[in-house]
Amino acid sequence: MDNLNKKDKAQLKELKSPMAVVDWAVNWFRKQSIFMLAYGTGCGAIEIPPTVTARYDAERFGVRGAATPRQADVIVLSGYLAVKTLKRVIRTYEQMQEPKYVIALGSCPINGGMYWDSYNTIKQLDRYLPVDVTVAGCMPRPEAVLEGFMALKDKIQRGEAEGARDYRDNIEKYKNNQKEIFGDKMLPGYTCDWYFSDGGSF
Amino acid sequence: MAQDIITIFHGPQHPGITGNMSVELDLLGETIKRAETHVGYLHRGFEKMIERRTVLQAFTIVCRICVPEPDPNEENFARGVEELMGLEVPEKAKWLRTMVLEMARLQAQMLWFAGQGGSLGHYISPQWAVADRDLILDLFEELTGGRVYHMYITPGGVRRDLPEGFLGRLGHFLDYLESRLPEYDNMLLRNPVFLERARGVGIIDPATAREYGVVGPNLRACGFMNDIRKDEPYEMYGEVDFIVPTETSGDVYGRAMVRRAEIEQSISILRQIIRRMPAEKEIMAVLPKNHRKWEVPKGDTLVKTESARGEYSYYMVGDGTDKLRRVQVKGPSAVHAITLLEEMLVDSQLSDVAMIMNSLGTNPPEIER
Amino acid sequence: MLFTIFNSLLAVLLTYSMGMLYYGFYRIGNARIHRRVGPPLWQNVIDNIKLFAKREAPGHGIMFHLGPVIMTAGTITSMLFVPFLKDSAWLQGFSSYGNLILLIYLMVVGPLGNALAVGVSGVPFGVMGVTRGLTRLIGLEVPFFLSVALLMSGSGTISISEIMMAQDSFSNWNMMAHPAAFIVSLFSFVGMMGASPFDVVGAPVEVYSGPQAEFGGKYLGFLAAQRVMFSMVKLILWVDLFLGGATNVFILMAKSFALFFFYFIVGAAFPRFKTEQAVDFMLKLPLIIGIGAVLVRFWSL
Amino acid sequence: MTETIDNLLERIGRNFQITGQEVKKAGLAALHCSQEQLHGVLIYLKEVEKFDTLTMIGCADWIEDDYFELSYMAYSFTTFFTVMVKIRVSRDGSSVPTVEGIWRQARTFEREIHEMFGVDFPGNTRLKEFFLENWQGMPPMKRDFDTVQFVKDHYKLREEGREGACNVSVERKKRIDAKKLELKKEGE
Amino acid sequence: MKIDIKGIWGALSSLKYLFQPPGTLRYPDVKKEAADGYRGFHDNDLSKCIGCGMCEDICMNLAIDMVKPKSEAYLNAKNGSGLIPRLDYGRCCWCSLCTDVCPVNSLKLTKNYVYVSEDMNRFIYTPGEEKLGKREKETVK
Repeated sequence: MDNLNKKDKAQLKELKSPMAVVDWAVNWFRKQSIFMLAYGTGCGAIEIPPTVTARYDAERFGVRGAATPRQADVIVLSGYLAVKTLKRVIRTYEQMQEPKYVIALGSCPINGGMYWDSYNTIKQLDRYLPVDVTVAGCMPRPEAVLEGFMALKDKIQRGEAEGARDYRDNIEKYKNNQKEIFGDKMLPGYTCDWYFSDGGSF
Repeated sequence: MAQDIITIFHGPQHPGITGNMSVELDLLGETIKRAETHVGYLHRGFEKMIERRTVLQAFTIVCRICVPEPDPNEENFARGVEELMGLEVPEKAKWLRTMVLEMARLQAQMLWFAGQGGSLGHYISPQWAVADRDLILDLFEELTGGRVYHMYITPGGVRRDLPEGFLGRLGHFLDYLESRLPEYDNMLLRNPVFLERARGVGIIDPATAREYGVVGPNLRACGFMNDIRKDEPYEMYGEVDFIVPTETSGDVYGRAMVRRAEIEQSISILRQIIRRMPAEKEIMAVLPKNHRKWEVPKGDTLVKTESARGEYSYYMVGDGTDKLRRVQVKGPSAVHAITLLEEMLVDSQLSDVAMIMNSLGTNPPEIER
Repeated sequence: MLFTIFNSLLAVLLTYSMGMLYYGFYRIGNARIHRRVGPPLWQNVIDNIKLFAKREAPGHGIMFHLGPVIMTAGTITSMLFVPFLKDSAWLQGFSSYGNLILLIYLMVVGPLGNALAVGVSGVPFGVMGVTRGLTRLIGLEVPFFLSVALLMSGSGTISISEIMMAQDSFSNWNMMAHPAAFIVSLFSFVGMMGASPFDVVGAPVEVYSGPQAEFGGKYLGFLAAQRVMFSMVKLILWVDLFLGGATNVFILMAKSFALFFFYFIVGAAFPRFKTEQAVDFMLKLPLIIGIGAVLVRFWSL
Repeated sequence: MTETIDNLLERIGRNFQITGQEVKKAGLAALHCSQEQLHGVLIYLKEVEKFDTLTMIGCADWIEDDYFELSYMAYSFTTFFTVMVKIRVSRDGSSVPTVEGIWRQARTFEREIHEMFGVDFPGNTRLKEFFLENWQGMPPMKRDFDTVQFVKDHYKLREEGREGACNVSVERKKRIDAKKLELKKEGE
Repeated sequence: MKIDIKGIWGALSSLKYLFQPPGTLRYPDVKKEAADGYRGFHDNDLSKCIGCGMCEDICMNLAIDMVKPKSEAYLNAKNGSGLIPRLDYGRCCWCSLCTDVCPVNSLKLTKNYVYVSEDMNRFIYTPGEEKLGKREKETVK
């Protein structure tokens, strides 16, 4: 249970300005506490329970489940996404609070996987949502999923896990891509923008 | 006072839903007045994909139809192709298939146990059951090379022979699991709070069960002794001794007890298989090397396999080419998760939705493929 | 005056760190029962700080923002009317100005404020969770009032400090002197702490996470901090009322941890009741014991 | 006398006009009838022969002969027989009255076939969108629905990094030709 | 009203694990070896590969492309077409049909299974010629 491991200490020594230390510390807290949204989108949902339960116990790394998108930090998209699911996933993702991360599991979100010729699944997830970490496998074993979480932690510590910012900045691009499959049955703009009258955060 | 009915969506993103589906509920207070199931979040069009693939290629994708328990699908597909092509399977392969099917049933029941406890907010049961299930997955990994998707039962036989000392390790695991079962009982199944909540909730009455064609443990909890393994024995189920446990209450508790008894039966079947596993080496029928030369003659058949949640039926049509004309799948959830669930949920409580769905063993991928 | 303010701040700090420590133990203990390693002890603190470090939090107008604030304020106010130690000037807050009856009212203020905020957010799950919470409160409060009434009539005072003072030796602890009141109050205690089988309010598999469903980011951070502090307030109140109080912080921690451990084992071993089952349960066994004890009390008067 | 599937088929044949029948395997028989006869046969099976449940409704697309073959599979829990009652309907704009009144779960099966093949089932109370959302165009399970073309039109497959794939036989021929040329040169 | 003492005691008996060591595999510190015959990532023994394209033919996911290697040195003398398989891990389902069908047993599945990348374009890999994920920000085990 060495939370501040050697790597962290070495990084801390290199920091010069106080602001950098604050940033570093904020990222450290973010990486040590990851609330995972329980949304089983595909086959990979079957390897999530072993990852979070007694055998592999992801809670050792501060990964725990969250019930609602409002409380969650990371959404794990476990496998293929049917068009109908993608719509809900986008909605869910937009309801999450920044900073928020996406982990994609398995072949299917990368290039369609074995469902590459299916008329109802999407082929490239990163066209529709900003993906932070992708884990290979069909399905990835719990060890690989844990490695995925560790890669995400590294990314957060480096301060590069800014998928949400990317999504906001390139909202046009993402929405156009989404429009390609949803047609005129698109979701309204960024969920927060229309859902809250007082403009979301302050 | 006007009655305020609010409509909520129980799923698809909801911790209390089994898999990726959603139930739209009209609530008056906490009482459900109308329920409607929405499925299709996992639709991939398997039937279309199988049309485009040769038999050997298609066998690797059928296991994906049901994620928690893939092997009955492989078994059904393989047996259907064998029936259509008139193949004879070596005896050892049949024993191995029976063994794999029982192991898969065991792990699926463990997964059900996890869900049943989790749906009641009892977090010990998922933790224990999933961890113990992992030990079965380790055995699967040794035997088939995969943890969840085994792709082991192929048309004509099985893909690999037993590894060295496998049966001994399986026996050890069974001993371990059997020693754990009383603890599972104490933890959940005899827990007074569980009894209080599970008795008299989610009742299926026998007439409805028959008419809807409810299958598996859900049917057996209504007092019917129907099990495809006994009624139309396949593979080696005619050779092994087991009983079909039944209950008469038809509620969540009855289904839990049936499933609990089935875990014991699976253990006993597996022990018999360990004793009687033949030593021969032949595990595959002779088939052409080129997968495009496996021609399926024109004709159709219906094959059935009993999975942990009930019977899987495959309607398979061959048309004289190397590809199947049509494979239509009916999973056990298809009968209860839509029409029956909608009727069952009316006048029950919001608190019970997760518990009822778990106890029915609702599993959306097998509804929508 | 300065001393009082300092004392109050100290109380907040103490309950926060005690709560985080206890709940850290709670998570590790649960993990051990689950046969796993579990998170580090300070994981709750990390979670809490992370929630405050979130860039975004959803809002639904002014009432929604006030919800967590009222809740936290309610907690802190109740805290200030609970004396932590006896025979000491430290950690007394304003307890000399208040009494048990005031405290019982104050303890309900926070949840009510939160209910308003949840109502504004318009999330059906949240509203449902609040409804469940208020229904459950009916079940919990009745046995609690009974035991408190027994206690007050037994000690002849409504001041917490005086009740605490009266318990000078082990045999004089209210837990020994009024065992029926203690047992009845334990039922409400487990319910008030939100442990299974009475945790139906925020059941994730039923109503997402109930009242908290719409709160994210810093609001959730407030609520999480509030929750652990409020739990500590309840623990300390029970220590004061039944376990003879504490003369220093270490005794306080030892006694409250014993109570906390009881809550922990009950919560770990049982699934949850439905709302009406919980109320039914509360209105059966605890109520019968409570009424019996009250009758015995009046008989002996 | 023990009940056999042949006796059963014979009894049905006596009461209805059956255009063809066969026993597929032990406990599984198929019989063909016209669309008008369908309900009669199914009601007879349920009420008289006690076929309690409908296992599924199969549908196969025989595009060469331009018909769908619908197979209603009735199952009896007493004899463990399955009887497939098969009818043929035309591939476009066909409609078959629902059997929801006989077995209630047929509602779901018909709903699926309606969506996947476009067969209409008048009388079915729940004939609405099922798996697909906002689907326009040809029902996907028809044989002439080209799913690869659909994928190319609607989704983008990842091409990056997958350039330069070669055809094995072409390359092998090239190499053999090159070898031959080399040998020839050497020979010269 | 009946109090189920036995049931309550039974439920509490599961708490005995509070004082027993946990059964967790502490993954990054303690690694559990995958079983023999585990279907992990591919490896291609280029000294055996004959470039027949059987693997490409049997793969229904079109995960395998036959490509020219970066240098002729990777080819052995028996390679008829001068091509070697390249895999797309955005398609592969590890069904092992390609290795079953390989006539010279050059294409094999190894026991390695951890590959994590931050870029979805980096899942294409030519076994034998390169190692999976030598680049930064990737985890391979």
